[in-house]
Amino acid sequence: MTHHDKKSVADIPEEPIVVEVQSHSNFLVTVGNTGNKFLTEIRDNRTIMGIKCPSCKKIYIPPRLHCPACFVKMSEWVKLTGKGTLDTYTVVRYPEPYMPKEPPFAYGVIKLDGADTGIVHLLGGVDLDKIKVGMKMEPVFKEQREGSILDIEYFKPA
Amino acid sequence: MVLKKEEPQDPAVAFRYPRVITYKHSLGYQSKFAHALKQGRIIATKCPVDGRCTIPPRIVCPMHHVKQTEWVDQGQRGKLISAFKINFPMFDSRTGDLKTWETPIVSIELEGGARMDGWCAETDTEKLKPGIILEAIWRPPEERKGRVDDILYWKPVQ
Amino acid sequence: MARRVGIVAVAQTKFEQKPNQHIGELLYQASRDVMGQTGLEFKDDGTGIDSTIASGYDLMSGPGGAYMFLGYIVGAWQREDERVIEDGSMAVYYGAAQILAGHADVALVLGYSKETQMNKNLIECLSLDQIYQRRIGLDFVSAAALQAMRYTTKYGITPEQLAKVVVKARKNAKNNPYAYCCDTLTVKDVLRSTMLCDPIRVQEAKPTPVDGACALILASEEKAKKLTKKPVWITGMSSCYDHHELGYRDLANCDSLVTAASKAYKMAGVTNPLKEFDVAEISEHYSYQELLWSEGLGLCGKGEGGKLIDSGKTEMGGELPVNPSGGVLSGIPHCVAGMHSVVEGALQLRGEAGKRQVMGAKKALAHGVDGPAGQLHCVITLEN
Amino acid sequence: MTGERIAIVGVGQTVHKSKRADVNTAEMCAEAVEAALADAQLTMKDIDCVILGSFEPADGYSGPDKFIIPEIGCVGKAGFEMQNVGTTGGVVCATGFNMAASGLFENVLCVAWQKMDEAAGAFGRGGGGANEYWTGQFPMSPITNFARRTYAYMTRSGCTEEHLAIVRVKQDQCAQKNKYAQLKLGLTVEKVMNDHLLAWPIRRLHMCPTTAGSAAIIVCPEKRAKKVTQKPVWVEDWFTCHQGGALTMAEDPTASTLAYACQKIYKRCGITNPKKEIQAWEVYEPASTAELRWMEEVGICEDYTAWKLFEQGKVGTEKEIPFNPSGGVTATNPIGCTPVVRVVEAALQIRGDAEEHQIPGTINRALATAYGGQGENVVFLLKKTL
Repeated sequence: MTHHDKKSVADIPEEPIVVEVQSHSNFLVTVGNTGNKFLTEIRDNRTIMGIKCPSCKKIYIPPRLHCPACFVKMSEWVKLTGKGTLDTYTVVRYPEPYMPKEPPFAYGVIKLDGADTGIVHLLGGVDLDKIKVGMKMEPVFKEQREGSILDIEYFKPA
Repeated sequence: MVLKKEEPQDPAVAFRYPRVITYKHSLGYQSKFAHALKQGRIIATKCPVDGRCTIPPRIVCPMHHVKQTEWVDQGQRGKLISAFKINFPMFDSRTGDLKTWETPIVSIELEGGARMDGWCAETDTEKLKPGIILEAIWRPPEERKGRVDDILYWKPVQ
Repeated sequence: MARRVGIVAVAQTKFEQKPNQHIGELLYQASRDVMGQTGLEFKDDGTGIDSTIASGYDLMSGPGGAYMFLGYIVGAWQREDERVIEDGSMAVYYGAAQILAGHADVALVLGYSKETQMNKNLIECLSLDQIYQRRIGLDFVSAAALQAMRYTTKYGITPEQLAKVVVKARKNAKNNPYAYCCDTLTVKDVLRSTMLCDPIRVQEAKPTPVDGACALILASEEKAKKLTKKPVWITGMSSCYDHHELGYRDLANCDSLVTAASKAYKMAGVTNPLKEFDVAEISEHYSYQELLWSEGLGLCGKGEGGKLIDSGKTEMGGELPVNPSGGVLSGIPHCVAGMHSVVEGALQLRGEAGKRQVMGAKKALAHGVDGPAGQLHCVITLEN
Repeated sequence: MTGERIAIVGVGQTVHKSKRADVNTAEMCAEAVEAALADAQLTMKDIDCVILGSFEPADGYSGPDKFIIPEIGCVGKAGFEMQNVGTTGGVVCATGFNMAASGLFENVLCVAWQKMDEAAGAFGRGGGGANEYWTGQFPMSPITNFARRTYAYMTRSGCTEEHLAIVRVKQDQCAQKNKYAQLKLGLTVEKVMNDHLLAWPIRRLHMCPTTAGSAAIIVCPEKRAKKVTQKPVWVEDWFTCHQGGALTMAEDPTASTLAYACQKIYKRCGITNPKKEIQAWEVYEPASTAELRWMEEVGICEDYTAWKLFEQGKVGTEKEIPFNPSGGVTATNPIGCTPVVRVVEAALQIRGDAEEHQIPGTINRALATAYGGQGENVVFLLKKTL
C-alpha cells in the first residue's frame, strides 16, 4: 500500500447533525380461521358472533381460538344481537397518521348482550358531548363490506 | 429469500398493514464523520490503547472500553478484504423498490486501518482478489449529503 | 425471598430533549456513572460485572435490531448482554433473578430511550393486536383514556382529584434536578389545559418527547456488602400480565397489579403497605394512574384513590409520600420510567435524594408498567 | 452456581411451514405451548412464569407479547418479553433458565415464535436496516453477510463450492427424517451446485428459508423437575455472548463469538475434549456454509478443516460427528424461535425421543446454540444426568 500522509482533522466541523430517515414496511397480517369466521359473518351476514368456552362457558368477543382463562380450544359460535351497553368511552382530540378518522372522534368499549366481554370500537351517530357511560348501543354496518373489523362502521345509541 | 410483492388478499384471511416510521437519528459524536464526508474525506475514531480505528465511529472501544476521542484521517485508498455480488433482486432501502444490483459490494481496510464497505467499479468478481488496492471515487461536492453513499464507488488502482 | 439482591449503585441522566446527543451517549453517561461509583468493569473472571440487561423498545431506537449496536458502549463486548423489551422495572426484575439464580454475581441494568427520535404514540400503537384493536387506530393514549373514563365514572373520581396528582408531581419535581417538567401548576391550570383524549388533558399526560437513561448495578448479598456501605436490598418483586383486549377486563380495576403486588409483598413480608413503606415511586403516565395504581398496590381500598390524594397522605411529609421525584408526569421516557422508580427508591433509602429526601426512609415501593391501559405491571420492594 | 439446579421437563414445537394462513401468530404459539404442556404432562395452571420472544423487526409488532399472552392462557402470570435479533430464542431460554434457577418459580414456560409468511416482502424503504444512516446504502441481509463470510472462508481454507454443496446435502438428509422440519428436498450435490446464485458463493439452497413456526420449553427447579418427569434434561450451563455489532473489529471475517463462548463454557464445565464429551450438536447455522465454520469454533476440529470431515463423510446423524441431526436452520428457520428449536432438539436427543433422527447410542451431553446479528451467540449445555 502506498504510504499515506495523515492529514489533520482539526478543520472538520463537529456540530451535531440530526438525520431524518424513514422506515417503510408493509406486513401481511394473517387473521387465522377463527378470526376469518368472525369477520366473514360480519361481512356476509351483518352478524356479530361470539365464541364460547366449553369449560368455563364464557362467551368471548372479539373471538379467539383458546379461552384465556382455561387454555382450552373454543369452537362453539354464538350469535349475538350486536346490541350492548357502553362501558366506557373517550373522545380522541389529537391526530395520528394511523387513525381511521380525523379527530375529534370517539372510541368506546361496548359490552355486548349475551357475551361476557366487551369490544373496543368507534362510536358514531351521536354528538360527542352527549355520549354517556351506560348508553344502549347497536352496530352500524358499512354498505360496502370487505371482511375487516371496520365493516362495523361504528356503534350508535340504540 | 427472493422477495415478491404479493397481490392483496381477502382481508378476512390476511391483509397488509402499511407502516411508516420516521426517525430523526441524532448522530451526536458521529457528526464529525458526516461533516468529513461532505469534504470528501473519511475519518475514524481511534482507540487510545491499541490504536485501532473504527467506522462507524464509536464513542468507546468495544474491546478496551476506553473513550475514543481522537479522530484519524483514513486517506482515500484501501486494501480489499472481501467482495461479493448480489445476483437477485433485493430491496433498495432508500427507495423501497426491488432492484437488481450490478456492482459488487466490497469490504475495504483503509490506509488509516479502519474498515468499511462500499460499492466497487470492477464488476468482474474474478479480479477482486483480497489485497488489491482500491481508491474512493466521490460524488461532486455539491451532491454530497454527509452520508456513506457520498462515496460513489471504489475503483481498483492499476 | 430466601436470599437478597443488593442495589450497589444507581445513576440517571438529566431528563430533557437531547437532539444533539447520540443515543449511545446517554447509555455511556449512565453506565459510566455507576461503574465509576463502584470501580467495577466487565470482567470474565468473576471479579467485575458479569452481565448486563437493558430495557427498551427496539423500534424506538431504530428500524430494527438497532439496540444491538449499543451493547459495546457499556463494555459488554463478548459478555452476557440481554434485553428486556418492556418497561425498565422488568429489567431490574430479571437482573435480580439472574443473581438469585447464581448465574451472575454482579449485573449492570440499563434503561434508555430517545423519544425525540420518533413518534412514541406510533410505536406504542404497534403493541396492539393487528386484527381488532390496532385496525381501529387505538393506541396507549386512547386505551388509557378509556380506562380513565371507566375508572372515574365507576368510582366518582373528580377532575379536581386527578388534577391534584399533576400539581403534586410538578411540585415535587422542583426538588429533583434531573426532572424535565417542574413548572408551578394549580388545579385550575390543569383543568384549563386542552383536552387530549377525554378525560385526559394535555397536562395530565406524561410530557413527551423526553430523552434520558438510568443505570443501576445489582449484586449478590455477599458482594453487595463488599461493594458499598449503603446497599439497598430488593426484598420482593413480581410482574403480572393482564388481558390484552380492553373489553375483556373491567378497566376500573387493575387485577394484574393486585396480583403482582401481593406476590411481591408476600416475599418482602409486607402486610400493610401504606404503613410499612416510607416512600413510593409509582409509574403514572397519566394522572388517573397514580390513583388507580395506588388502589392496585393496596395503598387504599378499591375506588378510594380520590380520597387518598385528598387526604394529603401521599404528599411530601405525608404518611407515604408518592413520587417525591415528580414521577413520570414530570417527564420520564417510556421504558425508562419503571427503572427510574427503582433508582429513585434506592436513592431515598441511601439518604441521597437531596431536596426530595424523605427523612429516615427505610422501605420503598417501586412500580413499573407497560402495555395498553396497564396490561403488564411490575412491583419491586426495597429496604435498606 | 448458588441457585437451583434446573431441568427441561417439557418441549414442544409446531410443524414448521413456509405459510400458516389457518392461524394468527398467537394461535400458532398456542400450538407449541399445548405441545410442551402435553409433553410435560402439566396444565396451564401449573405454569407460574412465562418468558416470550420473537425477532420483532419481522413481526410487525413492538412488544408482541402483549397480544399473545391471553391466547396462550397466561393472563395473571408473571413474565416479560426478551429480544435480541437472531439470538432472541437463545435469550428467551437463558431468561427462562435464570427465572427457574432463581427459586422464585416452580414451572417456567418459554415461548418463541416467528411468522415469516407475514414478514416476507414486508420491508420497503429503510425497513430492514438496523440504522438507515449506516447501512442504508447497501442491501444488507444475512445473504450478503454470509456471502462475505463464505468468500473469506473459502480463500482461507481451500474448500470448494462442491464441499459447500456436500454440507447442504447432509443437512437435507437429516431434515428428511425430522417430521417438524420445513424443507425436505431430496437434494444432490449436483442440484445444489446448479441452484440459483444469490451472491457468490451463496446459492438459494445455502440460505435458511423463511418459516412460520413456534417452539416452547418448560423449565423447573431440581426438586420439582424430579416430580414432574422421569426424563428431565438437566441444564448444565449457558452463556450469552453478544458483541454489540462490532463485526468490523474481528481480525478474521469468518469468525463469530462462538469460539470464545464455547471455550468459556467448556472451562466452567470441565470439558477438555468437546468432540468426545458432547454427543449431540444443534448449532444455529443461518447458511449451510456457516456449519463448517461453527464446527471449528465449537472445537470439533481445527480452524479451516471442517470441510475435510465432510469430504471424508464423517458428519451425519449416524456418523462420527452427529452435527445438526434435525436438519438445522437451513431446513427450518422461524428466526426468533430457531434457538428454542435447537434447545428442543438437543433435549429430545438426550431423552432419546428424537424418533427417526435420533442419534444412536447414549447421549449424555448436548450442545445447542443461538446465532444472531453479525456473530452473536448463546451457548447451552444440556445433560442427561446431574
